[in-house]
Amino acid sequence: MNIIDIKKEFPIFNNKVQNNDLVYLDSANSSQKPLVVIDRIYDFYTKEFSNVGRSVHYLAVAATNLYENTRSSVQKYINAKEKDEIVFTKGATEAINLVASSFGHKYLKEGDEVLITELEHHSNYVPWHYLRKSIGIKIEFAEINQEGEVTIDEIKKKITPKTKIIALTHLSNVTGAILPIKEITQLAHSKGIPVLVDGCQSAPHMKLDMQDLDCDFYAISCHKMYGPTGLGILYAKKKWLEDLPPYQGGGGMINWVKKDDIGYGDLPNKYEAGTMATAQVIAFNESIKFIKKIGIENIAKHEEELIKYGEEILKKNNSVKLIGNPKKRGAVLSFTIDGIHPHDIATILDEDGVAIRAGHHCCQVLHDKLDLTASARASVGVYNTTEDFDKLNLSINKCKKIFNLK
Amino acid sequence: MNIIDIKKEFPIFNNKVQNNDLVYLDSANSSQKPLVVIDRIYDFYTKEFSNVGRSVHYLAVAATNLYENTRSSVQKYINAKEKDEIVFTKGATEAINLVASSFGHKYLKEGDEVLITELEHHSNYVPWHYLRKSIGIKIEFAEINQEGEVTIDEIKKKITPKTKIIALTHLSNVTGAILPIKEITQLAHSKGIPVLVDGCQSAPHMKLDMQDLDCDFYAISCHKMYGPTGLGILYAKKKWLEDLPPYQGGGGMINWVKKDDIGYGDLPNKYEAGTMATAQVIAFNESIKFIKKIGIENIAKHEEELIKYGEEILKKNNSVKLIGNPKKRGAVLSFTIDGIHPHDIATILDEDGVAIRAGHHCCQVLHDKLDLTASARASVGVYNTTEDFDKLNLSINKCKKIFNLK
Amino acid sequence: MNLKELYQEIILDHGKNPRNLRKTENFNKDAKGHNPLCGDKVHIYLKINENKKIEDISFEGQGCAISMASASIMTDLVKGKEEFEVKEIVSDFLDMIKEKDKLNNKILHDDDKTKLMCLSGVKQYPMRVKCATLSWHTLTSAINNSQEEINTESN
Amino acid sequence: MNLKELYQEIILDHGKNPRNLRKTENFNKDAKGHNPLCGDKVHIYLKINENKKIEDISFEGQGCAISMASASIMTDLVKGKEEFEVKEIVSDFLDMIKEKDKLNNKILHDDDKTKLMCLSGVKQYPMRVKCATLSWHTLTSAINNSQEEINTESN
Ligand SMILES: Cc1ncc(COP(=O)(O)O)c(C=O)c1O
Ligand SMILES: Cc1ncc(COP(=O)(O)O)c(C=O)c1O
Repeated sequence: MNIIDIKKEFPIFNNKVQNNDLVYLDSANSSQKPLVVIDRIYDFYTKEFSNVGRSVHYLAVAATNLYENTRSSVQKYINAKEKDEIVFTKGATEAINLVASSFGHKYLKEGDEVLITELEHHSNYVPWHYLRKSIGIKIEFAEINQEGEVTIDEIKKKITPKTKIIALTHLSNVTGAILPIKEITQLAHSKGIPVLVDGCQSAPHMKLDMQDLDCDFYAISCHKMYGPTGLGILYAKKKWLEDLPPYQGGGGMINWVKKDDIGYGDLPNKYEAGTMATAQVIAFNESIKFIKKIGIENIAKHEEELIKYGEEILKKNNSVKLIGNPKKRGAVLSFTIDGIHPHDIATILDEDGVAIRAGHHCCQVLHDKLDLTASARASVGVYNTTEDFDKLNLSINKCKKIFNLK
Repeated sequence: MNIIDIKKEFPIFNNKVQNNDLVYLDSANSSQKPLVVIDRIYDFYTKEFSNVGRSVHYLAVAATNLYENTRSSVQKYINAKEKDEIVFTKGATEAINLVASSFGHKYLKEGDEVLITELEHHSNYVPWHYLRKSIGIKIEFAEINQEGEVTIDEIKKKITPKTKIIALTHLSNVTGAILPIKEITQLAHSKGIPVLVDGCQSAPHMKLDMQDLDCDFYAISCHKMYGPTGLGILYAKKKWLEDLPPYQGGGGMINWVKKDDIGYGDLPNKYEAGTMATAQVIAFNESIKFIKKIGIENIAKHEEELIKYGEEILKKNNSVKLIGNPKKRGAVLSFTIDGIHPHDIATILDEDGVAIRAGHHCCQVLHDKLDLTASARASVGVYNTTEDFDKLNLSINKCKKIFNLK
Repeated sequence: MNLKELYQEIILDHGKNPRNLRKTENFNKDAKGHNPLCGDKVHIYLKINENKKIEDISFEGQGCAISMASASIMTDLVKGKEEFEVKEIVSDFLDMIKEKDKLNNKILHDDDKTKLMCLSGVKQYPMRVKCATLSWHTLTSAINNSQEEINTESN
Repeated sequence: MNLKELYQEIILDHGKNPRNLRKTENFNKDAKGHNPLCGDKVHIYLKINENKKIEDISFEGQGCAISMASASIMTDLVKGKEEFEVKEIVSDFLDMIKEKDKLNNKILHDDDKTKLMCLSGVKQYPMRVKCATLSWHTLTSAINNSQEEINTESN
């Protein structure tokens, strides 16, 4: 795999940012977009635009077919059993809210427990908190170990007869830990507990196989996966989509409507109320094609090497403290520097065109646990190179100089 | 205003559709997009892309400013009092679901009444139906008159001491009736009842002034307003946004997060959970600029003339029956032809490149009332011309010929 | 695309004057079908005797020319057939509409097949396929007496 | 942009060794501030005497160099001032950070103004303005004893 050629497919790197080459290490926040995806949006709007599903004229039929083609592509890409198991949402956040709301209101009652982990992004905590407020459920937190991982043993320990659903991340957006989802799902299912996986950080970097993982729900954020903003995916087993009540109500999701009652539509329409993000869905097909063309295994291998390189270089930098030390680290490297606040680091790095993120990365519970108010995070995509980490390290040394650190 | 020049700004009309010039009469479903909007998306992704609000690096700061600029533009365009009263959603459907859920769960209890109208789109009925199911509220329907309008007197008649909110459309997407929102709001407020307006069909065609209308909530669909798909707007008075609970939970909408409790963020973040439709929001600023450049008054005047022309030509066609006869008809003309089902009409028209919509247009209650299973609908945007209606009429005559009608 | 193929004389005729548009007295099986997108509705009534033969079939409903003609032609063709034969005809028809060039069943006469093939024009109009197949799916449901309402949205 | 302007020696010094980083004994007014985006926190304690003079001011908190330095310099400058004077200094500072070129108040000495102007480098870093203003907003809240927690997200 030739990274330089791949990088050329991302037009953002053709332009200088404040006179610097862009060193983009913020892909866990959102990835850059390859030209094929951007072009697809352009072409769709300039030549083919119509709303989907509702009209029978030529453009509408064509758009509807394109829209459904993406659904099929996603199904195949994540190896879901059926096309109807793919629901388009506005983001992973909405996907998790959908499950929490629909599953929660149907199956949870006061005193029931939802098991999440200390690694969770706010998107996989706040929606359950709503149920804590409205229904009186309890939220249990599986704890991290020294390495910043959540082990199967910890999950085992936290499951009680009251655990009604387990909701957890596949890959931590802070420590980079990859959770043993398949084992957790097996364990959970042996006790009749469904599992929701927050796949935001794993989907862009790992091979996905829903039938192998066997989880009940899987949330994906398309903008982190070389796709357009404003789009997410909820994978859910068909039995759940059939069983659960719909989430938002509106056009397209009904079967019949009378003044005194309403019947809901079939899958997956039941969960896609209102005009959907048509152009984004259609363009996302190009994101999948792009990933498939390179090969997700190749992407994973490249990123693994990169992260290993970054880890080594930062470990050698005496002021830098890495957060977490998982056996296998996903595409993120979080760190702190004693004596320099992450926000100051980010601002100084930015001066050299090095874009990282500083803050709590929507993981305040984890930062509390680690006794940090904030951390700095470098995260990678297919377009990054070892040179990017060299530049990161150079800029970190500049920070140290400004702050008179050795 | 020179329509031919304006039409040139919409690239879709540069290409033939199945060897025909496109006669696009489906704008009430979704409008076509001017090049400035499409280009803005392209430029943003190719040169400026970053997620908003979360990182401090250059691209993130720039994107956040652009994102907030659109919020300011929308505020000014609809004359909202404050910028924080503008919430971005994935569509008008989500905007209405948000209000129904947040207002409903805080203020509605069994036996309370929500007053809607027979004109409502499913998006402004299904969300209230959910509350009927979960809380046991009642939904009352203000009825249409002979002309397909809902009058202030009818609203007055249907308000009871149990009416807790009135939710109604500004402009019917079937009969084209424009409802007297300002008078209805005055009446409702005199009885302490808040008003939600479904502005999907009015926003692209009428001057909007929130402070003048004085409604409590107003839902807008950006893709019907020369903007990208996957974006909507909820305008809400600040007092409501401060008072109501948040809707979806996730990143960006919190203030602080602990294991046992969570504090929500300030306006408008509280209602914008997760990564938003960044590119779409930024591009929508161009839609507003586009509309402002032409002048909404000019657009309204042009469309009024068009609809009058269409109305006359179709009235002369002896087989065509127009639906509704409102004093002032908005940008839609719905009709039926005795002896030809609307779907057959749409298919035959499509052969000539005439794109209309056939079906119940997400208004089954209205169609039941009119004793129709479906209707055909021609709707216009700024790019339409009287010639489009001439072509429509010609194609209708072709339908009649195929079906052996006179 | 070819409008003439879609709206052949026979389709227009059956669409305008549908055969068997009534309700069978003493029907013993029935099912309802519905296309939520366009509002088309059909209700199929069957009278099947002890030998599993379709003694009578009729339908009520509203819809476009294609859906009315399809129901009309279908009811005409299956009347008097045995249940297993009807099932074969249905699946053959659905295969044809989906992908095959012609009908392969050995049950229908050639002139009946020709009649049925008149509906094949719909293949070029993907959004209209549902109109042509609604009554057929509903017939299957009636025979199986599955009680579930057929909803072509998902088909 | 100019990092040297942002991270001047005086900022780095105050950031590293903040003055008045403690809790005033017998404080009679206080307020908390918080920046949800980056996690910065500040708690301001005031002891105001019967003549509305600030007898003591101190703060506790965590944050970046800018926010710590800003709180440190601020507390140094307002100590001993009267309430109405403090209010004028605060609004003058906030105006300067937002748009004005210089400080216009007549209360501070020129060398104090120079110190304060060291924070003006932040103007070129829009996302960092909140860091510089958090403690100032919180001071206002403490004086007004408004009890509401200051949250710079919206400022
Ligand atoms: C009157 C009306 N209300 C609501 C909607 C729903 O808007 P959206 O589908 O963009 O959410 C529409 C359009 O479909 C509409 O015409
Ligand atoms: C682990 C994780 N979960 C959930 C989310 C939320 O995804 P989105 O903001 O796209 O809805 C993110 C990204 O912000 C994430 O990193």
